[in-house]
Amino acid sequence: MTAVAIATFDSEGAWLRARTRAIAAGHRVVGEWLPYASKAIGSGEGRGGILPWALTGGAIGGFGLFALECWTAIVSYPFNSGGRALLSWPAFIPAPVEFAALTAGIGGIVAMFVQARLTRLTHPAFDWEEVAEASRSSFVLALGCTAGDDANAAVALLANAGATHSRVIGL
Amino acid sequence: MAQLFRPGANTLVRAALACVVLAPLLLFLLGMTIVRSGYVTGEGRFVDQPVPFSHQHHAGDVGIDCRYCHTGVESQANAVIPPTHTCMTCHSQLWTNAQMLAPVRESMASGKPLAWNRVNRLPAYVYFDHHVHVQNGVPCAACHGDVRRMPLTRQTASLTMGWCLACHRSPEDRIVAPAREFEGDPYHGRTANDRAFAHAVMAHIVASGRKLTDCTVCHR
Amino acid sequence: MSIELDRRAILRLIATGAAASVAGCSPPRQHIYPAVNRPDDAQPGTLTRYATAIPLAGYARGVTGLVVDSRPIKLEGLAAHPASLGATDLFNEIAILDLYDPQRLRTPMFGDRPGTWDGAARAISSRVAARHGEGMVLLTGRVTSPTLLARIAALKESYPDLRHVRWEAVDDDAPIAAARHAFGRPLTQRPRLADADVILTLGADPLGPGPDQIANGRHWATRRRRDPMARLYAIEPSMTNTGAMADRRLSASPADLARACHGLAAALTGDRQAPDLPAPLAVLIRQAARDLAAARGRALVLAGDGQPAEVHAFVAWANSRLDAPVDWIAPVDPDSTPHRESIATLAADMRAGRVDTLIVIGANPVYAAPPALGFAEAMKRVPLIVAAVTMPDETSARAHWQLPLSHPLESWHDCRAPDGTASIAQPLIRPLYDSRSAIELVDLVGDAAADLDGYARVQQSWANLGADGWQEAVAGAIVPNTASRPAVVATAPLVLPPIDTTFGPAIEVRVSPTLYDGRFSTNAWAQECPEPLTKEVWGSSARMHPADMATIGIGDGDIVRIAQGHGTVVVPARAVRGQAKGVVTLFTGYGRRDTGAVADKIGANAWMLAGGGPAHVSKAGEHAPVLTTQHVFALDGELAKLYPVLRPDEAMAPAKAQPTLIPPNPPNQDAPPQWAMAIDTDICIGCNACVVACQAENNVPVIGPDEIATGRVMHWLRVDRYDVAETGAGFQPVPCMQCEKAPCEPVCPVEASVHTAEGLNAQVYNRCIGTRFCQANCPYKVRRFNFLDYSHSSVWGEAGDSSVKAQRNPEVTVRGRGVMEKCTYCVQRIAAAEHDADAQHRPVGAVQTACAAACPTEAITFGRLDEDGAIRRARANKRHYALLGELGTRPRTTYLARRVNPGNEA
Amino acid sequence: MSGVQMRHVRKQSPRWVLPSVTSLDHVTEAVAAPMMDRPAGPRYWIAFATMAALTLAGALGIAFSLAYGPGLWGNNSAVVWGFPIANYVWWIGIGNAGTLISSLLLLTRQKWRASINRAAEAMTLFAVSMAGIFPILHLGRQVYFYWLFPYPQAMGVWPQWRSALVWDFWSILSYLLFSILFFYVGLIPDVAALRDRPGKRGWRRFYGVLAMGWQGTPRQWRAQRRLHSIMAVIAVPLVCSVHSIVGLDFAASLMPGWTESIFPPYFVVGAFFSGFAVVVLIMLVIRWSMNLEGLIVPAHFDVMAKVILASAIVMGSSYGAEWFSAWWGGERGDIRLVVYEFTGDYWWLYLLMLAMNVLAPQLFWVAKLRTNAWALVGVSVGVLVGMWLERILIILNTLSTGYEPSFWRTYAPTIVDFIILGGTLAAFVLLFLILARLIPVVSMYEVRDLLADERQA
Repeated sequence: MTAVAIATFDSEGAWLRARTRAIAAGHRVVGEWLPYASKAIGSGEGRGGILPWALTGGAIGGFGLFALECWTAIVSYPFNSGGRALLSWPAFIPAPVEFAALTAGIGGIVAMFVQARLTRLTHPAFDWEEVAEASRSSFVLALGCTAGDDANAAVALLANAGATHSRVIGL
Repeated sequence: MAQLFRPGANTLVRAALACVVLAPLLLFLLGMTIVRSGYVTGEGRFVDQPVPFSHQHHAGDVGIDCRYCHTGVESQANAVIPPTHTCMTCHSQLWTNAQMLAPVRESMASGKPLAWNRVNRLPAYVYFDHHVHVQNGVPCAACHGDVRRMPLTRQTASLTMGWCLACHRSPEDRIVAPAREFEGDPYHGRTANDRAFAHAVMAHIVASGRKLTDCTVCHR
Repeated sequence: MSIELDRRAILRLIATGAAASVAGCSPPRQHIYPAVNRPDDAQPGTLTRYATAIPLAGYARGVTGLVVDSRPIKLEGLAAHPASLGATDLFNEIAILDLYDPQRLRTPMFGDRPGTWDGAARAISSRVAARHGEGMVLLTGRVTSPTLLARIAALKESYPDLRHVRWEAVDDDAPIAAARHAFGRPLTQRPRLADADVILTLGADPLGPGPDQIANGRHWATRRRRDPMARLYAIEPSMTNTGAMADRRLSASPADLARACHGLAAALTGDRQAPDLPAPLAVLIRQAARDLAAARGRALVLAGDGQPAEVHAFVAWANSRLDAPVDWIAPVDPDSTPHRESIATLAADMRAGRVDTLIVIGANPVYAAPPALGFAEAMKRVPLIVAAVTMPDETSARAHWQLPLSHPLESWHDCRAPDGTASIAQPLIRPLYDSRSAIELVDLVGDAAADLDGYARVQQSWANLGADGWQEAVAGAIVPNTASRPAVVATAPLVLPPIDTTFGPAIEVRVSPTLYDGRFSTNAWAQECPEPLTKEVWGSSARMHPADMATIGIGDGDIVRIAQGHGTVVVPARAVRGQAKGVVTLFTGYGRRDTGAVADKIGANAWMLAGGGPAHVSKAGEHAPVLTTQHVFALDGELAKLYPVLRPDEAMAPAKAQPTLIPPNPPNQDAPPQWAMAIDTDICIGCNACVVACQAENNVPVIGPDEIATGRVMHWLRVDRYDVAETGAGFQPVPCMQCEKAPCEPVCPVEASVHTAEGLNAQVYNRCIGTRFCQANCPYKVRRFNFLDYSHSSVWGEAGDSSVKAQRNPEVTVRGRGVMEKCTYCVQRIAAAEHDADAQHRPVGAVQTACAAACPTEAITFGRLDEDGAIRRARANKRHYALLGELGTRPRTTYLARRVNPGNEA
Repeated sequence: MSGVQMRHVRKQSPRWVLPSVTSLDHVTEAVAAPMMDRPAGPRYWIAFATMAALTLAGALGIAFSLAYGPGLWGNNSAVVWGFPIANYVWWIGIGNAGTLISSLLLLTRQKWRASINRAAEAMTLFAVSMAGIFPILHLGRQVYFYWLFPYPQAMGVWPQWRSALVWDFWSILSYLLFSILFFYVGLIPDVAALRDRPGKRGWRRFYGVLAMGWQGTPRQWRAQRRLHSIMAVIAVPLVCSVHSIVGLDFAASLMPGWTESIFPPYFVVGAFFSGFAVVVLIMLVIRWSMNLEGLIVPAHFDVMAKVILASAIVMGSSYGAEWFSAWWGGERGDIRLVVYEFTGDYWWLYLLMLAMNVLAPQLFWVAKLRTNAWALVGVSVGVLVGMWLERILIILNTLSTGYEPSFWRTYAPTIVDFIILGGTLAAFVLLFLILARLIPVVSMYEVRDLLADERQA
């Protein structure tokens, strides 16, 4: 790949149109940037779930704390507290429940960081000012091209599809 | 648009995130170690005294019985620091003008008490009773160590609540036969005798319904 | 024996005592000070008990001093002593605080300059030596001390013209006068309450404050416990502790009380015309007369000391007619001149300039003498006044010389109990300050150069005992068979009191149950101890009948001006139950000046109105009610279950088992010893001895009026006062219930409140972080929170409380700020008993809590649930109940219900 | 705000973004510009200064309390709990609403949440922080609060897990941290926008770090959206349980008026109630001060007013249930308590509380009032006062009349009590003022989404 044709669109519709045409014309989409979570990108469930992470986190936190409660109250230093049973399990439930929620959240956010490839403060994409547009208002589409004429064709296609702006970036 | 951050930033921010998780954990562990260290508990601490009294010499070499000076240890809560008078029973004859004993003579003359510095210090809200321990086979050495080998008296136990509890939870292997309570190192070579007495004491404790881990055993 | 220990040592011990433990806070002192030369019986840290005696108004009451490290820290009863019987009252309990009171006079003072004993002695002798003591007067309180009397006699030898005047503000002139009239000689009446099946009190308060309270309480309770149940009638101007416990009670104005006497006389003799009585009074008199007559030989009539001589004379007649269980003994106080007369003559002499030197020992006429005498004015005419006091007071403030008097616990002395039994009192501590005892002082007056040795003086006046006898007498604080023999008396003639019908309210001045005649005003424990019936603290109001208050247009807590003769007081008024219409009642002991931070400027001086004569009560403006620690006394509706009142043979309804999800106790919970307490509300006379005993034993701080005003209290044990029947009242001491299913424990987040294997609801002060959830969830509200740093702040003003710290019990943690505290059945005493038992390999013996030990009537019993004894007997009693038992808390402290035996109307 | 009576909108299919807002970029600018480009005006700084001063006063009140102890407050030996606990319950209640609103509406696909959820979540963070002060402050020995945390002490003792206060400890901790995470996850795309927006480099780097390298690729959007909804699913029960546990502080006791199984749900509704009142106030202020009339429209207030009205009715019926169960249960203690509520020392406060919580919101039956700024302010403030009174009265009524008449005591707060309460109020506003200058108070990307939707429709 020698060049990239990149274009910005001011609406979800225009971007989708261009996308389908480009793919039909055999172009390869090398990058997309959106100003909001369009329904078009689908939920992508199943592909690397976040839920399992959250559940694991929650389980560790919840059961961990409950186990700690039982151990301290029964094994480590048992007390007669108002004649209650040493294993007052109903009273042991609230704290772990709350804590489980927290650890689940933590598990989830870790998963998200991993899957969203975050913590990449520097990234080649940031060299293209179009990408900066995306986070504020525009839909950005980048097509990978092999040769110069190919690139020009791609740019033309994007322009026709209603791009507010499009250009070729040589690599 | 130009990059906002230098390439190093990615690694940096990841390291930072790691710290957010790990730093508190490390601090926590550090704290746990410090509070258990002798620096805080005073375990192994030597304390200067107005008179460099040597338990090694008096109790070890000369072989004076603990109870000769610590008269309360078998009969009451307070083991008792001996009055100056007790020192002078011997030192009115021996070493009558040794420089190091000047404070003792001075105290006897002036009637002003010697100000010994406390070695084994319990918080004021802890009520320790010597005679109930000694009479039930807990040797002096259990808490004070082998003073017969101490030229200067040293705090040998951490004296934390956890340390007290350790023994109160399973006293039996800390209990020795009546005769041996005042030995320097009674735990060395426990006899069947010791175990028998320990067993008897435990039986009594259980029968009495007393729970050695009750708060009121030490706190009021 | 006495404790030979240098004064520095004491102060040093005070210092270490001060350092003694603050929950969870500052580390203890780093130094250990072994004594230089220690007496064998004084092992550091051990608690030793010594018998001694302390006087109240001159009468001895035996006490046992608990001494640690040569510091007395608590006073308990002395079983062998007839005026103690092993118990104490409020005044015995608070005496220990007076010893350490920072307000004490510490050195001789000449004017406002510190002086020396020498100077004082020379000042006196230089005046009187030449003139054989002419114009010299020695003013003391009641003197029963053989030694002191002997020294005064000796003094008279060197100063023939010396006059000794003895005077008590709370006098017994009326009964003595009555006895004179009835039997031709002064005699004192000693009722045997234990033998009385029917008692009628005419304004009398045998169960109330006074030298006899303990003994009376005990004997009355002894009879009360016996079946068939005795009956107590009370006719009185305002409610007293006795009246509260009465089975039938009526409030009556002085006039009505006199009428009652006439009515009773008529009913008993049957041969005279009964005067017209108010209907309820007539009914009560008829019934009382019937019962008294029926119980001849075991029936008793009592008149209050405040009643006129005629009433006492009448009572003497009634008792001899009823063949009542009464002993007449020669007055224990050898001087039988009427108190009022002697103080009046003295004042007159002073005004006439006939007094040249006045020496006052432990008397405070400026405060308590009738205002008509103008004592303070008269003092101005006396060239030399020397006043010896423990605590500076109004009289000493006007004296030229103020001399520090030793506390009874600091000096050798002797005195007689109200029944004549003599006690030799040994000191429990060397004088803390440069003070002298009364005995030494009298010697000093006689000879400035005399070597003062109270010990020798006392010993020589008991020389007849011999060495062993002396040893025994001192060790037991009793001289065997010294009680006065009952006199044989003739039948007393019938005397009827005149019915005084002068218009206007009658003023009743009563002895304060917390401050006595004012001699305990400076005692912070006394000031903070709630008055039994109104629960007033740090002050006292004029008690009035609501109707009377309405007529002058005032409400509860409004200020009134009460003027009578020469005296006027301005106090808040309070409408109280059982107050007679037309009677205004005030308590003595308030309105002090020149005494110190505690007592000054609290309330008004009731002695100003002691003169008698027509009084005038008027509204004086603003609303400033006196503080109380209990605001609701009536138990209406379902609340009545809190204080059940039974008929003589009635039984408590059996409590029905409550369903509970809480599992039964773990097995080790039932292993011995299991501690429990039972409180018999039927014989609790509300004397407050337990409240202060607990305070002294457990280092409970005094918090002062400001804290009380915000609704805070610290007393671990409170005595609830509830209305009973139509006119009576009842008392319910409420310590911690030590619930087996304690609601306070599961709510504590840090296990500061936990249960021990022995059934104690422990409170671990050093673990407590002060969430206060436990008190919020305690149905009995028996937990106390240190909202501020009470144990380190002082109510003694700039005097500070360093000396008070010496009283603290070293076996009990001093709680710091932010910590919850509460009754733990004196766990330190339990621990001591158990440790000794375990060390000596023997079973645990009996343990007494401070409150149980103090109780005069033995209403509070403490013991073990796991063996036969008082506790099991109490729990088997048909009057047994658990407070709020329906909550399923299973309290270890339980109660026996109050009874009333009103009988049926004649 | 422009005209007290907002221009009313057609009932059917309300528009959540006014036509005045045309493009996606417009949304970003409307929210970001006032924050990044425009300097804060004098009005802002005056408000800031006053709040800072009041916060300082509150801090002093707290400092004195720490130095001298709880004795500075009105609490007494019977009413051992007072302002601190009431403030705590009240603040945590307010705090609950934020996350609940945002998560509940997210799950129920309520598009209109877009413009209010950011502020609501921020409110949660700040309110919970304020709430968190009190459980520690109210202790007698604050320095040992950490004993509630199970760490291996040299003393060998652990927390007592049966205590509702320990449950509290865990729920506050979990809830606060969770809310921060939830807030952050929703914030990432917006800080990325600020990073990419022309502005001072320093600030852009600041937002750059917060954005963690967000680009807005479909992959990232999917992850973010998925996590956001998962957290919402967790948040709803979390929020409810948090306030249920606060309710259990009282319900898990045996004092009359506290041992009520109705408490947990009734506390949750109360929380929702007071929370919405605060959201209304905040949205009014933001709308007016940042000229966001285009994004925060009358319809928003209309809906929120309806929610308040509904919860007012639920509150009313809970009070009714309390009285009824007292009468029906026949427990004398409970009956006495209900009588005391109406006739006791605090009767007028109780009536005021009923008026504020139950009657005042009934105004919202009138459609016009639901979008009338003054009506909204009045009722919201009323509800907040009413709910605070409810919290304090729960404590006072029960503790003033326990089982033992001999120990009945009435409670009177001190000046310190009020200073501390006022201090936290000021601190809350102060935090908001700071926030408004730091991060977008309206979720830009969600409004873009919303706008796009509406434009298609």
